Amino acid sequence: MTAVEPKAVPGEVTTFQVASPHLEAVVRDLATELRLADMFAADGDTTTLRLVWANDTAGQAGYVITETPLETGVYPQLSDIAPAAFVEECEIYEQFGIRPATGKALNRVMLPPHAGLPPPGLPTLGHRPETEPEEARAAHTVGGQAFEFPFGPVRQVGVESLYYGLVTSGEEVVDLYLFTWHKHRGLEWRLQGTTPQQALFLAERTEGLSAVALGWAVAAAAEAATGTWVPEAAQRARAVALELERLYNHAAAMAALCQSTGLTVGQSAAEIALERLLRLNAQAFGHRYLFGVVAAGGVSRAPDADAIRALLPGAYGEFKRAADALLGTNSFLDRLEATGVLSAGQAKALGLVGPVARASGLAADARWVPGGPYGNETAVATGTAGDVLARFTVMLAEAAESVRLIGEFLDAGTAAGTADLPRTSGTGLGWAESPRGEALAWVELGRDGRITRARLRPASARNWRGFDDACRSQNVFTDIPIIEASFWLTVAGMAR
Amino acid sequence: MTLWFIRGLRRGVVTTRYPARPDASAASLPTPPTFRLQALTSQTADRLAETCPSGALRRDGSVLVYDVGRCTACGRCAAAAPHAVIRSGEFELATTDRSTLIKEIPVRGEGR
Amino acid sequence: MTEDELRETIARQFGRSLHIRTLDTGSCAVCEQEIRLLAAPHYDLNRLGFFFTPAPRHADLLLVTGPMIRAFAVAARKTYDAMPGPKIVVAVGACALGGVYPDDPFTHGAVDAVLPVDVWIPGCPPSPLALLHGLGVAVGRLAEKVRDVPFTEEPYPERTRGDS
Amino acid sequence: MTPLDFLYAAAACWLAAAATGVLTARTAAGLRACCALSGAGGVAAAAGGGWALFYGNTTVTSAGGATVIGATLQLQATSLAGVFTALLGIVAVAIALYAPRYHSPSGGTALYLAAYNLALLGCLGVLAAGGMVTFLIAWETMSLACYLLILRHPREVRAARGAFWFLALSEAGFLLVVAAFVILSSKTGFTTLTGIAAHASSVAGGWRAAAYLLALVGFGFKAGLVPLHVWLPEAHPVAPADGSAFLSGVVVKLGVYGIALFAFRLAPPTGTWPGLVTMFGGAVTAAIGILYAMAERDIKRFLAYSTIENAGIIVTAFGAAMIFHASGQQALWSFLLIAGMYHVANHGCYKTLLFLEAGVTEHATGTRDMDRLGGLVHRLPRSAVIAFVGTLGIAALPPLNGFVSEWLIFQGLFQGFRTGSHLTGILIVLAAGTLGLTGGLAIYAFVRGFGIPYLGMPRTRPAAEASERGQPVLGPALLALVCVALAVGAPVVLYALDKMARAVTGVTLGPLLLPGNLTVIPAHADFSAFSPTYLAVFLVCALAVPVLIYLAGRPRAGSVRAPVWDGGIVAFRPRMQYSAMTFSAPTRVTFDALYRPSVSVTRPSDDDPAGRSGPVHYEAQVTPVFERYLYRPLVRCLEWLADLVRPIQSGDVNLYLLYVFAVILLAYLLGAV
Repeated sequence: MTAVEPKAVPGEVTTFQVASPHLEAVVRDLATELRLADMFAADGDTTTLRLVWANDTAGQAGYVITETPLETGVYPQLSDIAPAAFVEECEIYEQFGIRPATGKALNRVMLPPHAGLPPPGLPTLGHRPETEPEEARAAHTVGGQAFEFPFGPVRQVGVESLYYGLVTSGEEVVDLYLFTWHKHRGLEWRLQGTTPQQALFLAERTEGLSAVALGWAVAAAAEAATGTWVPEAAQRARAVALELERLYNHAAAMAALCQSTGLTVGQSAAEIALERLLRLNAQAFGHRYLFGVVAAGGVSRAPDADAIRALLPGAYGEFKRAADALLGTNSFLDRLEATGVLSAGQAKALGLVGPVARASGLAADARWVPGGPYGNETAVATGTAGDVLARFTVMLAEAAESVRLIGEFLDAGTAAGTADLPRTSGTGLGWAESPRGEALAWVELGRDGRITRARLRPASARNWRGFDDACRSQNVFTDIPIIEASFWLTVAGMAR
Repeated sequence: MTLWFIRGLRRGVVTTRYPARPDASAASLPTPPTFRLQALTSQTADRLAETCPSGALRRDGSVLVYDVGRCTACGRCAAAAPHAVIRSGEFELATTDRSTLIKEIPVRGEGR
Repeated sequence: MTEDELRETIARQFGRSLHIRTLDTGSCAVCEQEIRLLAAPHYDLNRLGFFFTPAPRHADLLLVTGPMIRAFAVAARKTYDAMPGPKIVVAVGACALGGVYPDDPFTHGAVDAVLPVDVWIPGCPPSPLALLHGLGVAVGRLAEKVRDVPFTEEPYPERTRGDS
Repeated sequence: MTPLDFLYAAAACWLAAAATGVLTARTAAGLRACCALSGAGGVAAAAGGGWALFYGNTTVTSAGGATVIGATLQLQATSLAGVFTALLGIVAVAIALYAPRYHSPSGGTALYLAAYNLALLGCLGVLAAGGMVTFLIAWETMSLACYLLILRHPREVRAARGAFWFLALSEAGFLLVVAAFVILSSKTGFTTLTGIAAHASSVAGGWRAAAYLLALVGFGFKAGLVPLHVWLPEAHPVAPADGSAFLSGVVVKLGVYGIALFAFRLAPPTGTWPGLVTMFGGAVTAAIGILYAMAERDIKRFLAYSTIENAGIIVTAFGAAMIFHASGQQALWSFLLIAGMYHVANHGCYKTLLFLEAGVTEHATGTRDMDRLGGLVHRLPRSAVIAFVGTLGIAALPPLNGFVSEWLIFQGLFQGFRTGSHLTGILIVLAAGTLGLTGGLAIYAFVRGFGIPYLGMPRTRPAAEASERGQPVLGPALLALVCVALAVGAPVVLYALDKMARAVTGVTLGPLLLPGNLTVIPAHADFSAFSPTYLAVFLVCALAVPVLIYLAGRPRAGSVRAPVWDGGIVAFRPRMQYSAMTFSAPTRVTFDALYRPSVSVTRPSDDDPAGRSGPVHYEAQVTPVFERYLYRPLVRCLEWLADLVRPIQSGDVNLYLLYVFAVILLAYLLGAV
């Protein structure tokens, strides 16, 4: 029953109960104002469907969760109303065996097709059916005068395994689909039964390139579930780590962009900046990729403020020089401009986050949610063109803002320290703005303080769904690596 | 392109001399722990084995079986027992024999 | 063939130039980033005669990261089979060595379960320096050190070992 | 005995075969008997043609006449026609070997075989005609018989359409040919070809040029010159495979024969420009033919467009020969005639072969769509080998015969500088450039034409289950042998063609063509030389080198066989192969202006923004430019005219009687004047 109209309260997570008959209407209503940030199911007495909605408006940012018990085991086809729900519908089917009521075909997200269906002994979160009905999957057939260019899963050197089914007529991109199940590790299943502190170990390794953001999101979720207050100095330490993570990721994205456009000199310049930033991370926090910084209830290590103050200007100077030189290289910019265009409408419909969404003109940033260490004046860069160049310039602006923020946080003081998490049951939502965009985590703790259901939603899990659209906007498939570099996603984050 | 060329010349060489010479940046890398035998009591060993998230530490009678290969150098053991665990500083851990990565650390107060 | 002879053969065949193919069997993308940095100016592995090659057909060494997802085992085996012999398999990172994921329905837990590993490089992630050392060990150019590192502050007390 | 006697024998055989066909081809034995007679006729025609070719010291090797139903048929065996007659014979033999296994005995087959044998007879009549009336009667017989032959399955709309295109364009051409003959015969006062040829020099240049242009266009309809080519891609796919082979191998060549007849024998026009017109008509035909071939998925339509391309190449050579004649370069005149005729023989053989193999493919798999085939080399190995020989030939790759004749044509065109006029020289080389583009595209097109159906993985179940059992082999195999013979035996062929050219042009190349040592030179000793025979031998020997290297370098320890590297996917699927259309996509993009493709895509993402995957379908249709922008307005115009005269068809008998009366009156009045 919707006694109250679900509304987002700034800086807070508001939870509403929505009975399944009303779900469709509520989603229709909320989808006009809020962004569908996540959708997942959890098992209890009955399976409960939870939808996480985000209000992105500056100053009023907050989250709404709607909870719907699915007594009948079905739910309406929400992706018809909010297309952003589609990948999650597929995930819920593969985890719980629940399909939307219309019975439309679903994509394969986690389960491999060739290990037998279902793979023998593959653990699930709910009650997945023993056999899949044939109509549950859409056939990949290519008809007419096009063919599927098989690319992967073993691709170039030093990139993650991913299969592209690139349907092409010889030159143009007709269609594109991705298989990520090669890397599915069942992390949400693994997190069951762990303490929040143990969970952080795997959460960081879900998507190592946003270890801080995911760790923060999981820790914050557990903190919210237990009502723990994290010392402000520790929060600022987390924020320093998060901004350092953003800096090195954007440097790495810049290197990847140069590599994809064949600009080796630019790639080298970006990699010099990247390596200096990684060394700075190691000096400041003891780990090049900032693993182990976030702890449940605080941070395990305080940043070495002197090291950061001494090294950051040089490392960022390297970044800035490379970026400036790139912005003066026309052969490079020509490849970026009008490549991989995503309109604001597409980004909104698919619920994209991070630089990808911001480059299309959607100002959404989890740092804006009040209550964290970030103030209201955090600048969030946006673009309008929605092409690779816009994403690149958004990243450059974000890097500059990160440097400013780091200085601010260091001046305000940071310290190691953790608050103890009480062993109580509860649920909580946590978020952090990873370099790729908003990372979300939701945990449900049992009475012993251990996790009974954890939901991880890295930004990669969101943004890959915009990748197909960006590629389809293209006439030539040689631009796909450029688009992939500009999204700067990980397969690990999708196939978690 | 000329610009890039000049920039590159001005930037100079950054390449490490490793492995011919040691590299200074190795000092700040996370490295697997080293154990203080004096402080490694059986209780400590059990706590360490329980703390380790990657299963690198396992108590086997009088020894703490330490699999360096599984160790992620996460530092949780050092946080749990700072008196018994310190930083090793070893990062050149590659081996052609997996068994050389498995160390048996004697535990105090056991096997007497 | 004794181990020394094998080392000599490897040094003879691979000592000068070696082509590397990487294989991600489910890593968290950080080992990949470190491997990419091997070719970056700070580490520049080409100066040591190592080169990356996208085709396993041209590769002498397979750099494997990740815990070997079961669904990926077919691809891993295919990649290994596509390489001409003699070939070296290097397991990179704690996941590949069995540190992070156990042997369960999703993952094999370690690379050894599917591919014959010749060299193990621990670390989470192994830094580019550690990777360079590992590659040096793989071709027999650098000495293994870990065999003689006790990971104890003081040497093992002899009597303890003898007693048990 | 004379060559003509052989031709009589052939005619008798074919007449008998036509009768046998009608009467007995409902049974297997009757079908075989009919084909045997037809093949015997082919042997006789080949012998007669070959004889006329070899011993053609004079224009007319032997002449004769026969009175049929009151009209005198004037017949002669000339060496110019000998090339075509020999080709006709060989094609007839190959088809006779092929047909009994291809066709199943039935009433339709019986009628078809009768029409086919009548068409053979008509062709023979055209080639042996000594007079204009004989020629025209035979021509019309051939056209009508071919119409019936295309209409093998009259109930199919496409068959009726294809046959109608053929007939309509044939008749249009026929009118022009009649006009050309009437001009020549009224200006010379002769109706025999020999007579016209002997007195043509007395005809004014303008009339000769007019007659030639009428003939060029009229025969161009048959030869498939652009934009008169539209019947080929319509008629070829609907006819049975051997019928299409006959159309491409022989009937199209008769159009070429007609052009050659007027250009070289009857009344060679004066001046450079008729040659230039012919040459560029040919060059444009060749380029457009191959470009349209690139856009085809239907094997037979693809081959039909390729026929257009080859007819273009031959006509280009003839045009250039005429230019050289007009500029006094008699040696090159003769040389290019030889080169063109060589290409006639070559194309007649390998195109027939490829059509016959297309029929095998269609029978074995039930489709002609390349994108539904694939992997046939494993299912139809013998056919694949034979088709490969034909493909090498038509792609003009050494050491096969197509390379020899195209090399000769290029050598002739490259000597355009000898015309003495810079402009003409440049224009000839320009035509050579167009042919160069055509040649390159032809290789591309036939890599596709062979690779997509025969190599890779089967794309459909019928392709995967195809079987060679019961499929004809001998006919195509014979043609493959002839192709090899035409390549390796190039000096012999050129010796015979030199004799033919001497009879037509009066120029003897002799050592300027064949200096001995199995070498060929292009009419001038200082230009270039090559030996097709040695090249063939060398290439075959060169093949041994990699084999020897492989054998010598084989590791003693034994090698490991590993599957193709596929990026680690679970399994290659047929959908992951290049299809015929994706293979030619670069051409489609480059020549976008010509193709004007209309693309239609259906994919799940079109109406579902969520990213649900599913079946993808992509179609790019090439706009039929000539049909749409040339013929459709023409047809509309004709319909409009027909509407105008419709009122006179009232259905009133009295009115019709009045018409008859008026016509008789008019005839009397005209007679009185």
